[in-house]
Amino acid sequence: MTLAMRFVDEYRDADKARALAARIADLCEPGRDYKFMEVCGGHTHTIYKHGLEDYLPEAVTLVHGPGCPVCVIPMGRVDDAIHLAEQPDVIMTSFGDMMRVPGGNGSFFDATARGADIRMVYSPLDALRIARNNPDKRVIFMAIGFETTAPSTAMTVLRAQAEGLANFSVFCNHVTIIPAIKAILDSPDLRLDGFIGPGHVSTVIGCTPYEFIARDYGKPLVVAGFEPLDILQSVYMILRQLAENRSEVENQYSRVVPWEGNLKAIEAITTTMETRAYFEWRGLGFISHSALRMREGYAAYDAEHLFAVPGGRVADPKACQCGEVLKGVLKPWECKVFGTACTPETPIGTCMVSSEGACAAYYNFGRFSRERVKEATVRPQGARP
Amino acid sequence: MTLAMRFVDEYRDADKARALAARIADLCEPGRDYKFMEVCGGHTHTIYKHGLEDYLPEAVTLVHGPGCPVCVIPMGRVDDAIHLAEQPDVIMTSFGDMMRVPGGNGSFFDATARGADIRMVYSPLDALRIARNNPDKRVIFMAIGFETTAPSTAMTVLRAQAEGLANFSVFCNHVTIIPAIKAILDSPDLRLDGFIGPGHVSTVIGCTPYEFIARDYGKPLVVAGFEPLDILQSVYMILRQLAENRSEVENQYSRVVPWEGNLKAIEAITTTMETRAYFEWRGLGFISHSALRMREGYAAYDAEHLFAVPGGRVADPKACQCGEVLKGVLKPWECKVFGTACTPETPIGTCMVSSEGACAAYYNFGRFSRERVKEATVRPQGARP
Amino acid sequence: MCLGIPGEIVEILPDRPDLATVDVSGVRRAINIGLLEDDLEPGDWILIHVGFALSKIDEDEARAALAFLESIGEAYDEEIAALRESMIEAEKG
Amino acid sequence: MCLGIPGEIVEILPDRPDLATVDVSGVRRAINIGLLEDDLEPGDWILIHVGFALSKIDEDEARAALAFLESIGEAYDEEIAALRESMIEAEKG
Amino acid sequence: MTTAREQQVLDRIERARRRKAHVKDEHITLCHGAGGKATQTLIEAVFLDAFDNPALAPLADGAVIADTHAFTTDSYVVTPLFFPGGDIGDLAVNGTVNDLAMCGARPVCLSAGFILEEGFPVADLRRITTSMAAAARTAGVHIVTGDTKVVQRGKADGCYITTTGLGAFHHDIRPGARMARPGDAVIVSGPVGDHGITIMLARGELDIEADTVSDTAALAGLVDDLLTACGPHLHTLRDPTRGGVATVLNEITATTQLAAVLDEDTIPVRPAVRGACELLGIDPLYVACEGRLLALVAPEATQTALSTLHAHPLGQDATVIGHLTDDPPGLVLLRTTFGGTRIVDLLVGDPLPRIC
Amino acid sequence: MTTAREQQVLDRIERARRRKAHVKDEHITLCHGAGGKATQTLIEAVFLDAFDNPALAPLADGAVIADTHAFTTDSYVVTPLFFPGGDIGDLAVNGTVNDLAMCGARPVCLSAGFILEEGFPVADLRRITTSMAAAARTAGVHIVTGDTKVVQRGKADGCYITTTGLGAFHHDIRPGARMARPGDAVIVSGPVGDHGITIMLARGELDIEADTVSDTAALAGLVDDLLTACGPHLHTLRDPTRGGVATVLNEITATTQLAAVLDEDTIPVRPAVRGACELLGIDPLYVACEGRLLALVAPEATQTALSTLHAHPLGQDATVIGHLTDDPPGLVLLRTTFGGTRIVDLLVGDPLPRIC
Ligand code: SF4
Ligand code: SF4
Ligand SMILES: [Mg+2]
Ligand SMILES: [Mg+2]
Ligand SMILES: [Mg+2]
Ligand SMILES: [Mg+2]
Ligand SMILES: [Mg+2]
Ligand SMILES: [Mg+2]
Ligand SMILES: [Mg+2]
Ligand SMILES: [Mg+2]
Ligand SMILES: [Mg+2]
Ligand SMILES: [Mg+2]
Repeated sequence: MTLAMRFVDEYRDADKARALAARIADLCEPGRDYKFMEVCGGHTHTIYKHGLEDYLPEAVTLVHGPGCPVCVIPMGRVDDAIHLAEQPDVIMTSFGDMMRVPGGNGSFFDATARGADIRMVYSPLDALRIARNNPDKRVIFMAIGFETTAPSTAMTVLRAQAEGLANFSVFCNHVTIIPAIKAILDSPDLRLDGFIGPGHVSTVIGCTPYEFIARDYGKPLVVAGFEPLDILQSVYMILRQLAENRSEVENQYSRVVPWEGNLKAIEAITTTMETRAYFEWRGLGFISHSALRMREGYAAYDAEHLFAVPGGRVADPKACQCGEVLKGVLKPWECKVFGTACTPETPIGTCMVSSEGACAAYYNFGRFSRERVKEATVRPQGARP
Repeated sequence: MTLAMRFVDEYRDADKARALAARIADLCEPGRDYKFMEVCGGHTHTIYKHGLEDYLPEAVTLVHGPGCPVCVIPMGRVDDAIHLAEQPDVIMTSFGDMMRVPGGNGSFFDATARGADIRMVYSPLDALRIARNNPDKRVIFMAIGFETTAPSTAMTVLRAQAEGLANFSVFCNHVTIIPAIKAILDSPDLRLDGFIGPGHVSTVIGCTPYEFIARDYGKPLVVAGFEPLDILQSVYMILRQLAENRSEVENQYSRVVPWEGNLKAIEAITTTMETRAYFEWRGLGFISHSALRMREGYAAYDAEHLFAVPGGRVADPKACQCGEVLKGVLKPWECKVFGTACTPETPIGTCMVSSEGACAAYYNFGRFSRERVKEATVRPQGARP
Repeated sequence: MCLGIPGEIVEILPDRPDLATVDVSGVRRAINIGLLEDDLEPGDWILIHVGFALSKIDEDEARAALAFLESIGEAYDEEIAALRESMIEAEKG
Repeated sequence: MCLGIPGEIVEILPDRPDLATVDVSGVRRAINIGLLEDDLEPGDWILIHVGFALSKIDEDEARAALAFLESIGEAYDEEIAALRESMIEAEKG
Repeated sequence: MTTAREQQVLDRIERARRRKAHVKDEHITLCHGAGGKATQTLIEAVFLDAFDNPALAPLADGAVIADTHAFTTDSYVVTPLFFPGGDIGDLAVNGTVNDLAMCGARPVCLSAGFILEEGFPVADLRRITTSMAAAARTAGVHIVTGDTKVVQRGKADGCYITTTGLGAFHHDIRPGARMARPGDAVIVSGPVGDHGITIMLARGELDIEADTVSDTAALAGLVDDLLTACGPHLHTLRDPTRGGVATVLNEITATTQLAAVLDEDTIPVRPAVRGACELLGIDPLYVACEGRLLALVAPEATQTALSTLHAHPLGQDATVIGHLTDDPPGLVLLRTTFGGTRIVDLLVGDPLPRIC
Repeated sequence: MTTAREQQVLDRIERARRRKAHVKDEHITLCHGAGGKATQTLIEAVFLDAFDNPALAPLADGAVIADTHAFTTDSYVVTPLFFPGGDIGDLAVNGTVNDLAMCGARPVCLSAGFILEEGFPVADLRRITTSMAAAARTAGVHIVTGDTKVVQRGKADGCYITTTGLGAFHHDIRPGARMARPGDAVIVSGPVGDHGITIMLARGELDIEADTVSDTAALAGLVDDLLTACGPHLHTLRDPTRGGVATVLNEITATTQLAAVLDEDTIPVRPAVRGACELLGIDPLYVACEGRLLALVAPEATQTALSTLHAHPLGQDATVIGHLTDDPPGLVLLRTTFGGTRIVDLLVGDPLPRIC
């Protein structure tokens, strides 16, 4: 029944994990604490979903970084998207991830409850199909994501252009990872020993853009895959660099990530999009050159050009400490409202919404004392046949 | 609880009915049969609803005329109306009477089931309100009715004009009664002894237009009200004319019908509408000058001008004998499909749809052997407290 | 053809003299009275059809018609009485 | 960030060379392969993200990585064995 | 006046009416939900056909289970949700309590299934559940199980509720259409048509104002009193909801092949309801009640039934409106105030406001 | 690793979680119908609040009436109406039969309330009623009463069905969440998520093809066998419908304040269901089944339960997927295939296809 999924199940093997964990423990210098940031929310999700921390020695702490495209969308952009969705004859399309993200005026789900036509899509190409099938509607695709997702949006716009589809546009919220990492590295209150590099972003941008981290900041970075063994191996590789006093960019995920990235994907992005002067990141504030917008030549597909977008800034709720969590300064449970006022049901910050968000991951998968959980999962005698 | 309704309940008094019935019986010449046509479907409805025939001697037969505005609408016009209702952004409005009338392509109810937006209104002014409240929709009022109803449509159009409402129009199917009566009088297969004249049409046109009937055809006509005593009294008045060898137009309904009619109402009609060269009446075929259409000056409110109306003619089903029924040549039950293939649930002809239709009235109210009904309604001993 | 119902004018709307609130057995609706002469006042009865007043009900005529119907009833009663009398006389005779 | 799933190309659509039918554990979807070099063929594995193939999976690299993980396992086993041996020796000694 | 030829036609019609129901429509129309001929045809041709089983009682108020329990369900889709005299919540409780009562059963428990439209105000839902709870309390029954589904905006009309009731028999009497006998008095417990006219006016589309109020009420107590007072003389109970008194009596005469003869001038109708009916060309006999019952009672118990009803707040205006007789079979007849007679047939669909 | 400060936070969270549910939303959203946290909050804060009574069992499959009968209702609003392996009709019958079975009751009879959208094809209705009849026949139950309402076009999505079931107890055993004991084995009767994934794919919006088939089936026979074989060792039965295995287990642990510990690698998931879940970023533990049950069985009866299940066509793939323990109270824990552990919490709403 549970046939193995290739390139997936091989990397979920508990025996190999135990072996790696032993190596990791060996590599830890006694008395030294290690703090590694997994930049990518996908990694955060994997860590909690598979209970990866059970394999890490006390000395190693994983810090959750800003790499959740949903979590970093500022409330003002959510409000803008809802404003667009509420324009006459508009069908807003979006990934399922966005549906529950709260803006100042509720979430997409609240907007559909108020009457907006917002549809979930699996692919931006599905939004294109909706546009094709609804010629009397204006279909907007709420584009979110890092460099991983931007090429898909770009390809979709190019396809719309090729088809001459006039009722399709993109509300572009694509962000770029390097400026965010740089902002974190420059943040004074942070001490990190290394980075688990984002695997899927790297399929597009490759590994060279991270070199300044190793070179200028002296921090090892290992581009990692998304199965738990991938991450465990990356921790091992970082620790090894530290043990060997190296700081390099290494590629644990070479089965998927070519060192040079995907040139066609980068070309698709640069053809249709250009860097914004600055963009607000939730919790992190404005970061220069950290996001993409449609180029002027593609204004016909740019919802920000076609519609009047209010563009208001909504201050994060006072209680919200998402910024500290996204920078890895605070563990989620250290936020004052974590698990009480801020829960997945009533999220205050976006980190509590996306299943990649550090707070949601921590709340859903790790909310409980690790010791008691470990104790409980030891099988009682006679319970198994 | 059952407080009397003024001008209504006085005319439903059984004691007075018995007295009148005795008079009517007295007036019948032994051995002579009398056939009177109630022109108006409202009278047909009253006759069956109140069981009026129970008061008539065998010698007097009431024949149901063409005065049901719903019954005379040809199938092609129903199809046209549905076609209009199915145009983009159209809200069709109509009296409840029209909802079940079958065209060649089903009824309004079938059209709403297919997705058309058809709304029932009590007054054409309600259609105007719908237009006012839905500025992005095109609201069409399906105007049906004789001269009674035409002034309301006319006044509504004048009001739309005064308000500058650009999204309201009328699909005009108003018909006029005199040409229809004339067609019946000229029909060779018919022998009538007198007419019960349409009371409410006469509030508008007055009594003089009927004078040719008395003068040229030698038939008495009594304009009658709609309560059962009104009709019974009219029968009495006709019989009296016959007994006295008179043929005149008399007004039984003088409490409501002024001899000269309603000049303001006629003015409203003639301002906005003009006579059509001919119009098809269901069962009766084309009758010259028998219907109204919007004048050119009101083309902005004329759905036939604003939309492309197919205007196809749909032949009545072969089995349908509505024409004979409408002319009073056949009693409803004499139609071959009456009560078997043609029932209110599955009407073949329109006479089976409207509760004013002779067939529906006969089917709903009088489908059973009068003798057995009379017998049944005699109260058994002890059944009443 | 053309359902018409008598109703009593309750009020003529001050800002819309073509509209009157009309009462039918406790039920009220704004009825357009633009087709009638403008001598209407509360207490007048009108005939309502599809939201419009088509005529003002003539109470004298109504009274006269009812009087006729009464008279027929009386005539009938008299006849019945006469008939009974004649029968009694016949029995006697 | 960016859910990516490996899938196997089943067919490249003849009329749309930028589309391939891809199988993920018995589930099939048309995936846009326009971002990859056009040397793909059925049997190749790709990484899917939001309906697009982002990279072709390098089976040699995958094998190498697994070999490394195996080797760590073996090394571990050897160590354990060595540990046991040393303990036995210690007991002996 | 009935000629031989006319009689032939009448016979032919009766034969046609007795034929197996057959849905000719390809699509569901609003008529199929109105409780009249179209509904009955749909039920007979589709539901009866598929679900055929001995307990199935599609035209009765509920089914009798193992002679110990009654079981009934109704879905409530009323527009507007809130109206003078009630809301969809108490309607859904009272309606199902009443269907159990009409079987002669005392309600044991209710279930409530909610279908909510995305965007429905939580405050409205709270108002509805509060009034359901109050109605249940009044009727002495608990809502013991439920379900909530949410559908996308535009896939419902705010809130639909389906209540199902389980009742238990506390008397030996099983009132039902089949128990009706010639000579039975037809009693209605109060004025007819209040609910239907209130709803029609509350929609606001007709722009008609009246102080009508829905009669929604739970009749369980009233029925208990009747059962105790009349015993086996109480033959049949029905609540004249969708389709009104006319429809319910037609169902009874169709089942029993008896005739019902009504006296128009005894049928209680409130003046405002009558006024609205005259204005709209609607016959109050077809207008729904939600807190009235029709009782068919043996002649010898008519007085007992009436005085029992009159002693209860919900039956103060109870009246005998007619009686049953054995011929003509299957018909409902009306002796009009005017002194004439006519047939009161099933309507095809809802009574519609008409101009002619 | 759990510092004192962390423990304080955990305690604070647990206190917050135990607070009375409070609906903060002003409007119903789709989340309120998904069976997860939002649904439970709505039920607790609105329905429980209003309908409070001893028999009310909003989170169980049905209510127990007078210790002799079980009573349950569900509304079915599935889109599409027809899907591989079934349609709304057999779903509505099986779902309610299963809820009775989960109470340990044998179905006595069902009611069915239909809400039809104007324009709905009569042929589709016929297809649905035919499959309801077939499902009822298979489950050995009759549909004894029903109701049909028609709403305007655009006020429903073709056809909604509410079924209510009455069941009777034929054993002394009343399985329920409260009977669960530490040490109980958690058994699932077959692969999970087939129905939910089939429906998601059948909507066509995701453009994903797979040979998945809904598992809709009536479990009454299977449960009868289990009751007979295990007797009082059979502690709890639940059908993991809306919200899947994770939701049902969370409901049980919330009620019992026990912990459930699952072994990820023992949870049966068909390859195609798993493939779709990986592609869409959905956890199969939250995906609905419509023909599976979860049984909590005393350790000494685990083998009996398994062999009984394996002997029945609907239980051939039954597996032990975990066990109950008494600490940490109220949680569902998962030992992952990878060898780690995590909490399996309630979702707020439906699992949504995600990209990150
Ligand atoms: S608990 Fe909520 S507010 Fe605090 S950091 Fe996490 S998401 Fe932000
Ligand atoms: S029975 Fe039907 S077809 Fe025949 S005349 Fe009457 S309406 Fe027309
Ligand atoms: Mg009932
Ligand atoms: Mg019922
Ligand atoms: Mg409503
Ligand atoms: Mg009912
Ligand atoms: Mg449920
Ligand atoms: Mg269940
Ligand atoms: Mg249930
Ligand atoms: Mg559907
Ligand atoms: Mg259920
Ligand atoms: Mg019902």
